[in-house]
Amino acid sequence: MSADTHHKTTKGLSGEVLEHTGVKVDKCYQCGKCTAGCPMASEMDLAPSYLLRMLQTGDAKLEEQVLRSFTIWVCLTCEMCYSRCPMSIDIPKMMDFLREKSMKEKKASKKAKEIIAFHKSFLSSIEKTGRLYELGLTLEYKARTMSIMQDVGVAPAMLSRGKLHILPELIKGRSAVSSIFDKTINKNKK
Amino acid sequence: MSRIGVFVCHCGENISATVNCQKVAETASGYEGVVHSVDYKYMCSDPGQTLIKQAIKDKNLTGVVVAACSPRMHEPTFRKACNEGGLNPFMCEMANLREHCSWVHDKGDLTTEKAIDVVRTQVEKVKRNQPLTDIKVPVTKTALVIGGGIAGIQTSLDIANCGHKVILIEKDPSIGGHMSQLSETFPTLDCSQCILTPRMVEVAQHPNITLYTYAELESLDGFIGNFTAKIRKKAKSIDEKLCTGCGLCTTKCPTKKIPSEFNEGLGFRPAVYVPFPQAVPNIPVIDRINCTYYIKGKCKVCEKVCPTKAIVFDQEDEIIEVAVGAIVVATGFGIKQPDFFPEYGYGKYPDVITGMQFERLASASGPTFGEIKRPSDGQVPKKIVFIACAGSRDEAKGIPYCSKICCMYTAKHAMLYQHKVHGGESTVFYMDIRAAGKNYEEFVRRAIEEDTVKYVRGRVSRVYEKNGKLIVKGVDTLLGAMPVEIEADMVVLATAGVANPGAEELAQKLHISYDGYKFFAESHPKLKPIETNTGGIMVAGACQSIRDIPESVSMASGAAVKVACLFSQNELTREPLIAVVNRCAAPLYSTCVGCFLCQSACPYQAIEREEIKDRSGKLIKSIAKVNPGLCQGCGTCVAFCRSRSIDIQGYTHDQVYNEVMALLNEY
Amino acid sequence: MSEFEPKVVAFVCNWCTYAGADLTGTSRIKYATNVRIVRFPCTGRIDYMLLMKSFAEGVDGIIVSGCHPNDCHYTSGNFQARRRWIVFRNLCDFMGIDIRRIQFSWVSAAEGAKWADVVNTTVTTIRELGPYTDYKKVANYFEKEVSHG
Amino acid sequence: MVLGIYPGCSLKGSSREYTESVLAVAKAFDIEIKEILDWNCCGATAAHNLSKELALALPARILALAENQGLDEIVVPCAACYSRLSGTQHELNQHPELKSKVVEAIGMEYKGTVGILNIVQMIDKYITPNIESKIVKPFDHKLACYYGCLLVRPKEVLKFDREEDPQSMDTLMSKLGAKPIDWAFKTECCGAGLTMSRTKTVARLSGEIVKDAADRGAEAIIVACPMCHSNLDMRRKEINEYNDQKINIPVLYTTQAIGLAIGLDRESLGLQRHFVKVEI
Ligand SMILES: Cc1cc2nc3c(=O)[nH]c(=O)nc-3n(C[C@H](O)[C@H](O)[C@H](O)COP(=O)(O)OP(=O)(O)OC[C@H]3O[C@@H](n4cnc5c(N)ncnc54)[C@H](O)[C@@H]3O)c2cc1C
Ligand SMILES: Cc1cc2nc3c(=O)[nH]c(=O)nc-3n(C[C@H](O)[C@H](O)[C@H](O)COP(=O)(O)OP(=O)(O)OC[C@H]3O[C@@H](n4cnc5c(N)ncnc54)[C@H](O)[C@@H]3O)c2cc1C
Ligand code: SF4
Ligand code: SF4
Ligand code: SF4
Ligand code: SF4
Ligand code: SF4
Ligand code: SF4
Ligand code: SF4
Ligand code: SF4
Repeated sequence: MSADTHHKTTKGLSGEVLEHTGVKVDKCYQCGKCTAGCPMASEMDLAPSYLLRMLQTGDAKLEEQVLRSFTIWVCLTCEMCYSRCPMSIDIPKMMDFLREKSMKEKKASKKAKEIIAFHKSFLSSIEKTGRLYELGLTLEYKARTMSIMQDVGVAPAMLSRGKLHILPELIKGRSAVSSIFDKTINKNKK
Repeated sequence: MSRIGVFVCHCGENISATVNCQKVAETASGYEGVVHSVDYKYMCSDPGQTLIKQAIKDKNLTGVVVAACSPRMHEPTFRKACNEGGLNPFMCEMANLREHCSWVHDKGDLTTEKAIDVVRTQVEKVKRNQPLTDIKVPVTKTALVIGGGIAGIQTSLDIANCGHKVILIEKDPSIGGHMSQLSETFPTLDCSQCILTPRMVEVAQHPNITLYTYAELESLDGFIGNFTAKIRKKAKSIDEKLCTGCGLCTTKCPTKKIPSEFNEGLGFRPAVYVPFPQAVPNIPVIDRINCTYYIKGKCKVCEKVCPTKAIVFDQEDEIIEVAVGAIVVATGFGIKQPDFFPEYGYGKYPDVITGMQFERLASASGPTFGEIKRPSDGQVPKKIVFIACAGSRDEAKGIPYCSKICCMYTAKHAMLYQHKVHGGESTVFYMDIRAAGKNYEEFVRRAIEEDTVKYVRGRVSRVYEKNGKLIVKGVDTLLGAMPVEIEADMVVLATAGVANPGAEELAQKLHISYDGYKFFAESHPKLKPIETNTGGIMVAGACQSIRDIPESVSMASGAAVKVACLFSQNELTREPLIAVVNRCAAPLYSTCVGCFLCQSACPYQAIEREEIKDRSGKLIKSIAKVNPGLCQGCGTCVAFCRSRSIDIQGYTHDQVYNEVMALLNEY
Repeated sequence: MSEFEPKVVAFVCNWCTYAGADLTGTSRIKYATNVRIVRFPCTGRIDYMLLMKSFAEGVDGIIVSGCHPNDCHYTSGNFQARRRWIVFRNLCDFMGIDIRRIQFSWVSAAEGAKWADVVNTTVTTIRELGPYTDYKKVANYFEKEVSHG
Repeated sequence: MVLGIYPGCSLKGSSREYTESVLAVAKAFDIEIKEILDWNCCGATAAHNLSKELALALPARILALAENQGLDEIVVPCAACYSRLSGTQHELNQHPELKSKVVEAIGMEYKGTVGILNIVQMIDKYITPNIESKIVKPFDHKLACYYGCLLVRPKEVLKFDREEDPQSMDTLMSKLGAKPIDWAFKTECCGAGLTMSRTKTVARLSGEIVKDAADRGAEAIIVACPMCHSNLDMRRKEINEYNDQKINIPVLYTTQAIGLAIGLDRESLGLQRHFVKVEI
């Protein structure tokens, strides 16, 4: 059948992005509007539009750099870039994919250690209890990052305002939740 | 017995790359009635056409099928060739193997099979073609020009100077269009008014031009050479014959605070007004929506002061009917307005303005007499930012195309700013600089090199106001996508050009097509950029796609030539592909039963009654009769006739039926 | 080829859809080879008996396509076509022809990509519906009721 | 009138006062609120940073629970949870193949039909129509309505208000007698999920927001999201350090503002729990 024959396929990382997220990297014409409005651009190692350009080249070295970048971890998924992009390129969705891949391939930027530690602590809290146990999260995060002193001021204040629970809330469907973890994020582990 | 010739074209490789042309020709040679079948590299070339002419003579052909490109491209070519070869031109049909086959399918058996099928249908059709003769219709040598911008003005003057009559209608109170609003014009920086005003005056004074301002097309009937246009002359509330243009009424009118359209809302005008001092005609109109008298029934100051008693409050719209032979549509473009750029704060911050507003600020006749001042507080902006592609090249905003003129006018604006504000700083945020005209690139370079305009490649994400400054957050993509923030006093948006708001409705009145953005569609993007698909109707200027002045003027002159060509003939020949009611021998005379269903269906009132009488004058029957001058050959009547008495030449029942059957029998 | 290849005939008007299909070509957009285009001056000219006859002769699907409403080159031919189509629909139902076998659409001279889309969707639909086999019924109807010229 | 609620983790912990104020206001308007039983965390930023499937499955379980418990419509006061839940529903409706994967993972039936309201939508639908008669103390203050990123973006999914310069909260506050100010940071991001891992970043982003509101004379910032609240309120010390300036404007939830206007008790609205003292 010849109906679809004009559809080209892209290879490399941009091809994977397309396949998994529907985001077409080639649509970006490098106007930079995303970068101009991104609240994190000043802290990124690769500006969002620059990262897109690197993907457009299809150059394996540059793709590697993207997966190892700090940018993908500091992106806040605030959707600012997407909402203003003239070509409607869903950068946050692409970032999600790149993070996941970077993680899987153990390429996550060292600078993102704390951010990843936080995400992991967060998820492990949910995995165990079904919900977020904020005190537990704080403690686990601190253990993971060895940043014992950070936020010592806030916790007592939170406690005194009734904002932190000493004991975790456990949901009945805990096993259901951990089985969700097994079937998704953990399915390739073990 | 039919003797058909089949000619299969390779179109270089355009067809032969996917269709086995030789096989098509061979298969066709086996069809009943086909006596000659060949394939050839370029059928439309001279030798290709000679091939046809020669075969007509040698093989005594009674019909020809050229299997090549779309008939919309070359049917006239091959019909002419047949005629020259001694065959009636209507004994030639084309099979579309290029646009409908080789270009849309991959190489393979299925594609060749399709080509063979298509050729077979045309062979069956052409066997049933009848020799026809062209129809002659008279030409009304008056042109209607719609829209009085620079394009409409130019085309009117050119046609009028060829000695033909022109009726020019303009919806606004004055002609001049957008050009009359401009300050100075790229790439020469000459004053727009200075070059335009003499032409406007020439229009008003030309003996061959009748100008109706404040007028719009109401409806259009007829066809090339013979249109009837109804024009609505909107009530100006002024007797144009009495008014001397003294302007007393406009100065005395107490309702003064109406935002002026001409000044893009940067200034005011009264309720009775002339849009700008050089207006043509220099006769005011009363804006009934804002006039106190029409709102509250009181005032009439203008009436009191008018020395010639020219004010007529109860004047009504007038509809006039004119006969014209050709039409030039020159209704120009529109500019995207507020709320389209919430991220840039347009409509919210008074100092974020459009390019057209900048033109008014820079114009010596504008609200600031040519001084660049902020609308908010009248201060001269020390830092100004221009944002190119504002809305254009923006799929998300529904305008993926490039507006074409804004790169140039932005360079012009920055330049004018630098000339007018000494020590001022201007920055242009751009994506690409599109300056592909004569002296255009040089113009932009001058802005950058001599007038020190800073060009930053990148789009602006947001503009917001803080402490009286406009914070512009952009990016420099040439510095590895580095965010750039500028505190500006004024921001100018190079707003997207779009089709005129009324374009779609006008196109429907004219029965011309338009593209997805509502710009009027040309007949062919390269070879017929001025004609529309409807005979006798041309387009000129920015209504066909955004165009600058030089292009609008060239197109306008081109359109004038097209009109003049038409008017150089006393009679037009039209294709005889029209309806006919059959006639046969007495006593039946025709199978028509006189139900006149066809008459009610015909959109052109082309069907009349014919009374058949015997020798004594006694009425035998009333049957339908087609007026060949009016019939456009749409065929609607045919589908309505139950007794199959009316048929359309070139698409007769017999032809179409056999065309389809030829397809299905083997397919 | 074992797969069922539907036969689809497209009845199109000269001004909009035929030109649109030309544009599909000039834009080199590919579509299914199954379709055969028959040109009419206007959809208003299209005689629905011809559609019936086509089914009787074994076509599997039909596309009727012309100008968008209000855009008809001849003012109103497409409206007339539409009006008659409503009557014709009922006849189809009566004859047992699945309405989905007739695709009515608007494709303007500027809509090259849309034409490819219309063809591809129709071919896909017809492929799913399978070959049209009830034509004998229609053919009989023709024998009895309609005399054509 | 019964409405489901998905409180989300922060509303049970660090943002208790938000829950308290939502419930107090709902009660005042005779809206019966039913918590989805046995709900789990939506996964927040962490999940969709690390696993797309997980990020879809967690919210899907919540929506499935709501369906099974006979709730047709739920309110999600946390803008972040709202965004995750709406995003999941949208994504799964668009991609049947993903849907079947996710259904497999959660082991429950999921139709995707529950109506999801954010707090402003809920108020607009069920509270605003009856609000006028209930106002006892017009909330006559200059306010900066802060929407944050996830309440209005992306519009393809949420179809709520406009992305630039949204108005819904401003309109709501005007109805309470307030004067919403026009300011520049309505939809700029506060730093959201980076609050612990990159406190400096949060101080910068939230700092700009608080400063602009203060500079333009706002007496309070109104929010509709517990994450925004904790960044703008609990991180005030860091914010003030960043700005090198002590800014004391309080941060209130929309529901707290309504509560004050209709004369509810301050305790019941949880105002005492804020870090920055609420003195209006
Ligand atoms: C900010 C700006 C700066 C520019 N600067 C330059 C420059 O420096 N140099 C340059 O070459 N070009 C410039 N241009 C482009 C220039 O304005 C256009 O090329 C030119 O105006 C096109 O002329 P037109 O006659 O086709 O259309 P218009 O100028 O748009 O005229 C169309 C006329 O038709 C009338 N009309 C519309 N609809 C109807 C209707 N239904 N019935 C009757 N009348 C109707 C309108 O009222 C108008 O008078 C600039 C454009 C802009 C926006
Ligand atoms: C590589 C290339 C690709 C292009 N592709 C496209 C495209 O895809 N689409 C498109 O729209 N345009 C394209 N163009 C542009 C296109 O070729 C020109 O627009 C077009 O040819 C201009 O036509 P012309 O008649 O003005 O000039 P020309 O084509 O140059 O014709 C001028 C003629 O005048 C003759 N001549 C010159 N001097 C004299 C003399 N003194 N006396 C008598 N005869 C003389 C010449 O021999 C010649 O035959 C392309 C151009 C190039 C170079
Ligand atoms: S805004 Fe969109 S088109 Fe522009 S650079 Fe960013 S991703 Fe590319
Ligand atoms: S989603 Fe990420 S990349 Fe986009 S603007 Fe927000 S932080 Fe920047
Ligand atoms: S006749 Fe048509 S198909 Fe043949 S060479 Fe000419 S343009 Fe090409
Ligand atoms: S006062 Fe009378 S004559 Fe003078 S411009 Fe007005 S209408 Fe014309
Ligand atoms: S009636 Fe009065 S308001 Fe109206 S145009 Fe005349 S002077 Fe002006
Ligand atoms: S002409 Fe220039 S500014 Fe205008 S849309 Fe095109 S590229 Fe952008
Ligand atoms: S519809 Fe046919 S039968 Fe009726 S009047 Fe017209 S031509 Fe005659
Ligand atoms: S073909 Fe028939 S309906 Fe069409 S214009 Fe001619 S007479 Fe009228």
